[in-house]
Amino acid sequence: MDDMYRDYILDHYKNPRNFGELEGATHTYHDSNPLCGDEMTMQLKIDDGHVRDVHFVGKGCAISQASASILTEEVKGKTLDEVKAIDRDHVLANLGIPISPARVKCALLGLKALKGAAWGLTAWPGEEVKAK
Amino acid sequence: MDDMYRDYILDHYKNPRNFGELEGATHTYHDSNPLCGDEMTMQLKIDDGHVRDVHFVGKGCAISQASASILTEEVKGKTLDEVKAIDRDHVLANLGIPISPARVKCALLGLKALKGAAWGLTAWPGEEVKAK
Amino acid sequence: MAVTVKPQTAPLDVARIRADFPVLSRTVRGKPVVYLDNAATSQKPRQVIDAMRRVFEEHNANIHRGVYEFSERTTAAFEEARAKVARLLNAPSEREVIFVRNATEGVNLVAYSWGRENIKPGDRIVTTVLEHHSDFVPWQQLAKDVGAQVVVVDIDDEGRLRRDQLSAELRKGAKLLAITHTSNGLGTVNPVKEIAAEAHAVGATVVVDAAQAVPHTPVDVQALGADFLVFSGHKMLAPPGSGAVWGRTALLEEMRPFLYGGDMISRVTVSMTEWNELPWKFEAGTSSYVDAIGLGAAVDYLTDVSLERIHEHELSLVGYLLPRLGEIPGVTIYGPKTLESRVGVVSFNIEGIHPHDVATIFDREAVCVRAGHHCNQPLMTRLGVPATTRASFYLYNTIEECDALVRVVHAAKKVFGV
Amino acid sequence: MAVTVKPQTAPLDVARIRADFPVLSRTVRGKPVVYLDNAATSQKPRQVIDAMRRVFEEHNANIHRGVYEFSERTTAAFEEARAKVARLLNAPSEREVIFVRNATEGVNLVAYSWGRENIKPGDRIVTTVLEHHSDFVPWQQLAKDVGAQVVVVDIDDEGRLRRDQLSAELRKGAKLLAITHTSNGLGTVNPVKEIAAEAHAVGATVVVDAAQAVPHTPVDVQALGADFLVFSGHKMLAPPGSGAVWGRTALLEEMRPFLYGGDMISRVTVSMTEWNELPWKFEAGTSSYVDAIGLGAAVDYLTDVSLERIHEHELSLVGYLLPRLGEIPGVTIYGPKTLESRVGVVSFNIEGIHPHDVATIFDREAVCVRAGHHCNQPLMTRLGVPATTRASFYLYNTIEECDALVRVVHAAKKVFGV
Ligand SMILES: Cc1ncc(COP(=O)(O)O)c(C=O)c1O
Ligand SMILES: Cc1ncc(COP(=O)(O)O)c(C=O)c1O
Repeated sequence: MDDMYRDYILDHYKNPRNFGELEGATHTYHDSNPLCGDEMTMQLKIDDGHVRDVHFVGKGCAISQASASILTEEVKGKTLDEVKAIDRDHVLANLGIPISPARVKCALLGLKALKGAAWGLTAWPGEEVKAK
Repeated sequence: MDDMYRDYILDHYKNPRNFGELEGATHTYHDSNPLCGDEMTMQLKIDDGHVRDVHFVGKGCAISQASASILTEEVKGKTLDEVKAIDRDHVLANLGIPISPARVKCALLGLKALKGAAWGLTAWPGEEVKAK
Repeated sequence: MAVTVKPQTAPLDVARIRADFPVLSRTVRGKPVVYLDNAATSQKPRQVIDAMRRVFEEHNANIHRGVYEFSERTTAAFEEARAKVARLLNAPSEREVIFVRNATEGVNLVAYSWGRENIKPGDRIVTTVLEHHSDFVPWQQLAKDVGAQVVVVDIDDEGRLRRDQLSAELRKGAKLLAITHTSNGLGTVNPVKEIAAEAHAVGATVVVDAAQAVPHTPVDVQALGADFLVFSGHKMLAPPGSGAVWGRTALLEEMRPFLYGGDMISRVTVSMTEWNELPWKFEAGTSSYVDAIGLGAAVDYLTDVSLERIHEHELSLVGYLLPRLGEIPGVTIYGPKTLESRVGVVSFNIEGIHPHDVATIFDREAVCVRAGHHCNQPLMTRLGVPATTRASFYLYNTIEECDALVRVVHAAKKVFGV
Repeated sequence: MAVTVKPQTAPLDVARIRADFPVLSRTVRGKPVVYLDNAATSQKPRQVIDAMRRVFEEHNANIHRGVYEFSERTTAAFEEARAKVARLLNAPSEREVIFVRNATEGVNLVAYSWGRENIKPGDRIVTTVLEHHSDFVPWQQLAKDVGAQVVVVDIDDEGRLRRDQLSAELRKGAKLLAITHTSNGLGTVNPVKEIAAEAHAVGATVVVDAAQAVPHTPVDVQALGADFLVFSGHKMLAPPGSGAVWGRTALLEEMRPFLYGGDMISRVTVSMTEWNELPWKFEAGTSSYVDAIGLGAAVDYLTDVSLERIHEHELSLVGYLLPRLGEIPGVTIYGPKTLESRVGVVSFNIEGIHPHDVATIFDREAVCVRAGHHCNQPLMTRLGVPATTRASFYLYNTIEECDALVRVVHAAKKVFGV
């Protein structure tokens, strides 16, 4: 049972790092997974091409929140290009727990919001016009 | 093989009785089975509630044509009420051969046209407005 | 919270029933599977699996136009399945039973075929916050297209329809009432018979989503007084791909077909087409005839066991589970707290654990439940939660499985330290 | 009439293939069945039957939203089937493959979803007299509703499309070209690639009915240059209930959904709905996921055998049959008399015997052929016959079965004395 909800995962879930509004953020992106109600906002303070600070605000399952929290720890100080290069496999490996297919979206929500912020998007290409 | 295409069936098919336009017909009804292209017109000369004469014009499979031919022989001289009372089972029994489900419509096309004529219909109830 | 069930019928021989369902004897990661996601889809007995296999192995052929034995046998089996569905629903005629892929296609058929000709600008479509998306989005989109209005009736805090509000809305006038017979999110059973009578009194046409009703209780379309009723086979032991719309002959006759193509025509020329008779007018192209034959076998199975007894069995499980689940600190149960007008659906949340995490932890113990919005987003919004965890029962579930569920709730709480 | 086939590939091991199809070893009235109605539907190998049974017996659960192992396994199998179809068609992306019940639903999806937004009053829809009703009636009805015009291109006396006429009609302008890849009535294969290029040159969108193509020959949607392509699984060893629409991403993205309900949404509120991504935006409600998984297994089977070889095998049967059938006095064969651009469909009539009587006599000998209009009424009108008898081949048919067919033609003539 504990292979998935390891202590550090639960710790990140309950005590998320870099959580809350980021004052002076230069890049902000909000995303959500309507299927489970997960919400995620990533905020970056970029200066000279480097991530000087990063915060997130979110609510949702342990996997999405812990994954985002771990991600914020990792990207601080990285260059914008390094952030843009982070991929899905890296995030899943970093989580360090087996993620079943149905939960992959949860695990990657933080990354999706981070990328949206890093690329300066306002919406994911192709998703702007979805609502009818 | 010959249980279905008995000699008398083929005889009725090739030499249909009471075939052709009926002069002085009082009741005429045309029907068809678009699925196989069978066509059938039944014409009655009714006088004093009795079938004085009956003819049919049709084209199609042996079963539909033989069945119609046999039917015309049977109804001549009958009262209109007797004609109206002829039912499906009677016609199938009269044919004297096993009719598989897919061919029942063929076997009954003559009866359908006969009934249409006997009831003085111009179209089967419910079928008038089918075309769109 | 004290709930009891007074069985009116002999209890089910669940062990014997379970033996008919091959999947129920499987294990997941070494643990026997506990399948509690029946509102999403049901498992299939070998009687259904075999009925389908027999078609493929013994007499498969396309239906309706084949002048040879295989085709005639398959056609007979397909049309016999229709007759079984008609009998199950007490439909006045088999011609009123149209096979569709699922309840969703059924609602869309009615919305496109009846709706687009009958709903006019300004018309009011009354529906409820309990609706599954499949009985909501088609009406929302129809209303948007023709300029009609959708009115959504609320529930009370136990998840029961606000009858006062519904009556008031109907009195204001309605062209259509689209209502779920049984809520897949909360297990509430709506008093459709009374509601349909009220709706008819104001001239509304009544569409009943019976996707959660037909599998679990006897449904009699004549007694209900509905105009259209839809359901899915896959929730009632039949394969996905089977399902039906029942509709009144008078309405179906008037309606334009929905899908056009082979089999639904009687005559085609380059300039016009005549439609086939009911029900084939609505069944374009090659039907899912093997799935439909599977549905026929499922109807036989359910009828043999008896839907009354299945309903009572499910209520006895809910009656057992509700107090045991409800007494666990931090557990919130949504929907009716009594067994009255209810089916075997139990939606709940554990404080401090997201439903997806709950379901994952349950999965580790081979307990299959659904976590999410259950295609009930308006209902979730109404409940003020993003999602719930839902356990839903069927004829093969047991008291031991309820115990397993309670056990994993405790285990989840332990993992999360809540 | 001399027709020969020069095989490019090794011949099929038909005996081994037949052993995979349980139904082919059955008898009808004591006689081994000769199944020659493959254009109507195909038989199923045990690989397909077993793939479906395995879902039911090992891990059945509803797909896409289940957070537990059964659901994840079933979802994976379903989406893997989609990937297999995408690879079979050489589709640029799996997202372009939408599962539907059959080709008919596929055409209707395009007609409702793309057609109703894009075909305007006065627009010209060009199609052909070879079309199956399923690729004709939806366009006829759409044209009627929006005030567009349907232009029907003729064939020559061998059943080949009048290319000159088609080109001329396209040059007059067309918004849509709806064309069958392969005629189910005559076996003609249309040069879709060249025609699609011509259609695109005048700005028309091209819908290809590949119901008789995908089962019998390699089809590459990119090479063809189609915009939409539809087919049915049941004609290619898969169960009825499976089938797909392939469409270009750019078109599918722009299109409004067709059916509304569960699974095709991303967010629903009482006042609006956001659609799910491709392809799920077009798959409302519970998919026929077991049928789709069966289709995946069928694709594997066909790919293993090789569609090139299947095509050559069928041509070799036609090449054997055509002269032998054609030399029988009173037999008229419709459609191409050579093997060029042709599949294994042979339509014919026997003078003096109605096709239904032919089929009945064949049935007595356990030879299954189709008699009727084959959902091709405009074509029958063009041929000047009410119906034809049609034998259609597949990978498991044999030379001996061609001989059996010829034998029963003689027998039928004897019965009728013609
Ligand atoms: C060329 C063609 N198009 C469309 C169809 C319709 O297929 P289905 O009935 O599976 O929708 C058929 C099948 O008969 C066909 O041969
Ligand atoms: C009440 C209700 N209506 C409609 C549906 C849709 O059923 P299907 O997905 O089989 O079309 C469901 C199934 O989830 C349901 O529970």
